Amino acid sequence: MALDKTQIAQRIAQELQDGYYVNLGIGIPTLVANYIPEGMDVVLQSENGLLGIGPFPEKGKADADLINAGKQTVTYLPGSAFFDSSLSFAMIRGGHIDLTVLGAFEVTENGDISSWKIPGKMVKGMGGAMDLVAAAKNIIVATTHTDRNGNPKLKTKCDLPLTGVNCVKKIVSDMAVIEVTDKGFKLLERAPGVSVEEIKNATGAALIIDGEIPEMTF
Amino acid sequence: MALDKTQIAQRIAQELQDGYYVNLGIGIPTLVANYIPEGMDVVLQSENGLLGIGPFPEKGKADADLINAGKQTVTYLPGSAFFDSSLSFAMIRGGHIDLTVLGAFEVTENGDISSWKIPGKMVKGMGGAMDLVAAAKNIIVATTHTDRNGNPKLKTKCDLPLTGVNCVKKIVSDMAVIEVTDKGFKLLERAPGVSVEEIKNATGAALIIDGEIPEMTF
Amino acid sequence: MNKVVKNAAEAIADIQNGQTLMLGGFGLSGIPENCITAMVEKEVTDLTCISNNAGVDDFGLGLLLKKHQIKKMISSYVGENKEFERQMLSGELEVELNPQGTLAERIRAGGAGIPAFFVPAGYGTEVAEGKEVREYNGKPHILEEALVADFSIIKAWKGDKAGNLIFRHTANNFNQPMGMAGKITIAEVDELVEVGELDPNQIHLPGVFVQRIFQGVDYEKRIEFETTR
Amino acid sequence: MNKVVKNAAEAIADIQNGQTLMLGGFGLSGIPENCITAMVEKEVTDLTCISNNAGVDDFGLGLLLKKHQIKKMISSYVGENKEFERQMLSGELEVELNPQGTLAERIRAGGAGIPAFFVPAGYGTEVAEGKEVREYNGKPHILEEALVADFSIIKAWKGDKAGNLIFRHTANNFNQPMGMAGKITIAEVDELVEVGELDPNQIHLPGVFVQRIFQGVDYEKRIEFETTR
Repeated sequence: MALDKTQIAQRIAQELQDGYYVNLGIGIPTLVANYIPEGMDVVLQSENGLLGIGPFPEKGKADADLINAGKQTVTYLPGSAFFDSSLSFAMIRGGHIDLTVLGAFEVTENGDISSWKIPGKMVKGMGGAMDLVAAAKNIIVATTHTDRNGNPKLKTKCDLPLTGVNCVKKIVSDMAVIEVTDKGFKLLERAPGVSVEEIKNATGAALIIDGEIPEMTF
Repeated sequence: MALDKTQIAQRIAQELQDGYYVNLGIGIPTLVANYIPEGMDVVLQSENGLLGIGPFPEKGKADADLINAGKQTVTYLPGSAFFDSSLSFAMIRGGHIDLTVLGAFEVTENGDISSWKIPGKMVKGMGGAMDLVAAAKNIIVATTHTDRNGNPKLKTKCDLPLTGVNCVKKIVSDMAVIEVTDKGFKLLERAPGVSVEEIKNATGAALIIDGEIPEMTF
Repeated sequence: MNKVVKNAAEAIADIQNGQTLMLGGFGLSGIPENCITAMVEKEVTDLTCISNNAGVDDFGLGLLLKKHQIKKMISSYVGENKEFERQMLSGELEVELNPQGTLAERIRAGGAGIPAFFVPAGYGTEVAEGKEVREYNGKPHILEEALVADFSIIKAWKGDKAGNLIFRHTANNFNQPMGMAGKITIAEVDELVEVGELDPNQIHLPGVFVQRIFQGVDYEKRIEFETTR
Repeated sequence: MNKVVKNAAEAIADIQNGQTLMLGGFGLSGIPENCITAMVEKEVTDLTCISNNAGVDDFGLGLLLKKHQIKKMISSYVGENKEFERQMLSGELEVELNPQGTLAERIRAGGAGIPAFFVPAGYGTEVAEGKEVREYNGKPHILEEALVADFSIIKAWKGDKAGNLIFRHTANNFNQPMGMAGKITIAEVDELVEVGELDPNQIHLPGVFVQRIFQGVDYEKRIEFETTR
């Protein structure tokens, strides 16, 4: 059975390592914060100027001067630091962030990603996504395997305007964990109960399948 | 009679305006700080990271963490700010400093300046001088009119390696105040008792002399 | 050095139609509320506004948009404003979208006298169209140019009468770099203090960058998405 | 996140011969005294050192120069060191002199992922030789490239165990930008505190840039030119 959003987040949390500085995008990526393994030091960066995002505030304690990049009220933790937007992106562009997790409309087998614009329909802007994908050492996309109409989101070529090229390293979808290799998509893990055949059928590009593909564990 | 160093500094202080942010170089320029007119707000910048240089500390109160760009111990004033070297030169390069006063080996009639290197003899480095002359809105050179051997320091062309080109706006020497105009050196004022003829003879380029040249007043 | 003006109306009195403004803030956090209100009242128009976001329909820059005072926006994310979307799609409003980090750096560069610089962000996307590409460290980069403004209008937490500023939490965001990049920088602050009251080691933006300052009034500090545990 | 190492010897243990180091400080103010001493003891050699100055004959980087551990210096002003001058004139030491602001910006750019940028400083001088020139705003600018280092070795006032740093007075200088530009950044501090003791609004260099930190000992803090009233 395909994963739900929280399970996708849970699976991505397994990619975290002790000492990582991580930027989590809006949507599913934000949920990853809930599954940081106990005792593991992971610092969350918010590109509007905070290292060390804490949990959402208690009711009545929201502070208009303390928001995340999704404009939600947050808190900060001991050891946090605040800074301006230019230093924040110096951090990102300079490769000081270990991992970026973000959503996508489409991802290609060579690591291109489209995530910010649907011509004639959605014109919200790219925000920090282009900076993040161009510079983070490690980029994981959190997404459903197909769109609302059942069309593959993993493809040979993006149809929508690009956010970045040759940048996505891994995809964690509701159906599979897929690595983006020099030779294309490589299937690493299946969602529990989902077959390799089902994943193949839902993917719009070739899949490298090397031996037995294990089920994800949680 | 030619001015002494403190008189040169005193004359340059007349160029200050209320609200100016000023960078004073090492040597004579530093002395300008002693002649800021009473009641005039002038903030001194030190390119190693201080806005609002105060007087030298009292005996026994020198602080190794508080020096000026000449590496002398200083103090800071109410309203001062400390910052790092990259922000300091952002200030300078970005045109936020109103006036730079510095010394020179040579200045040319088109505003070129050499001040940092005597090949084979002195290799101290340019420090912040190239940044300052390339970016300050207004650059005044404080200098003796001739070198130790009596050779002119105001010339048609620098013989020594350049610090910057087309940048010096005014020269205050021990003999004269000279403006660098599109057409070359223009004599504005004479030191008390120094004749136009004496200034002409001590200058290695043509002088524009427009009417009666007044003596400096102090 | 006393840079204090009475209020927002005095601070913005000489802004002219057709000028370029930078306006600090991220979402509705750290926006110069007083100056925005004063500009609506002044009815200054044909503005080019550089601001990461465009406010919401009835707050922040949305107030200027509603009155058609903005000709062009340079932003990175404008998703929370329907009137903005309508004006953009109808062609009434010119919009230039920048990657957020590129926008922040173009602004800092404008203040720092760096006219152009290379960044990796946007390579291969429509942001790179018409821009010079050069490879560094084995990766293609695009050349981006600095931004400056006739007026930078920013919001700080504490400021002294010499213009030294301290920002609070994530309300800093674009305010600090924009403060460097205005020919005239106007700062409105929660708390205006005497010269000497701020610790010189804690100044985020030194006073040399700030030409006018005043203590703001009646801050609404609206929260866009109040999220609690 | 605990980045604490025991002392300078442990902090610099893996620096290899031939590597590139950035060393903070302006003159003798804010130099990483403990790490310099440890590098003299370790006898690591063939170093390329990026530092605004080169110390004096018997203190600061002068100690490494005396033992011929430095192959190349990238600096802006090296006037207070006779041994330096001797080695440079004799050709034993390679020296690249940069305008001070260009040096600071090249370092910040290295930390900020900006591989190259245009500046006005140095145009028309020997600094511009071989560099691309381009006109912006009616003034010629030259293209300068970023600097990075294998190790950045910096000195701060207070630091917490997560690597967040606060500098004191003019001892900040090059320490802050260099802290951004090291593949590994080592910070020695006057005072090491627990995580949570520093005000998050007052951090000059966030911990993400710092990999190792320790409380230094026996600071001499020598004054180069003690000047009093």
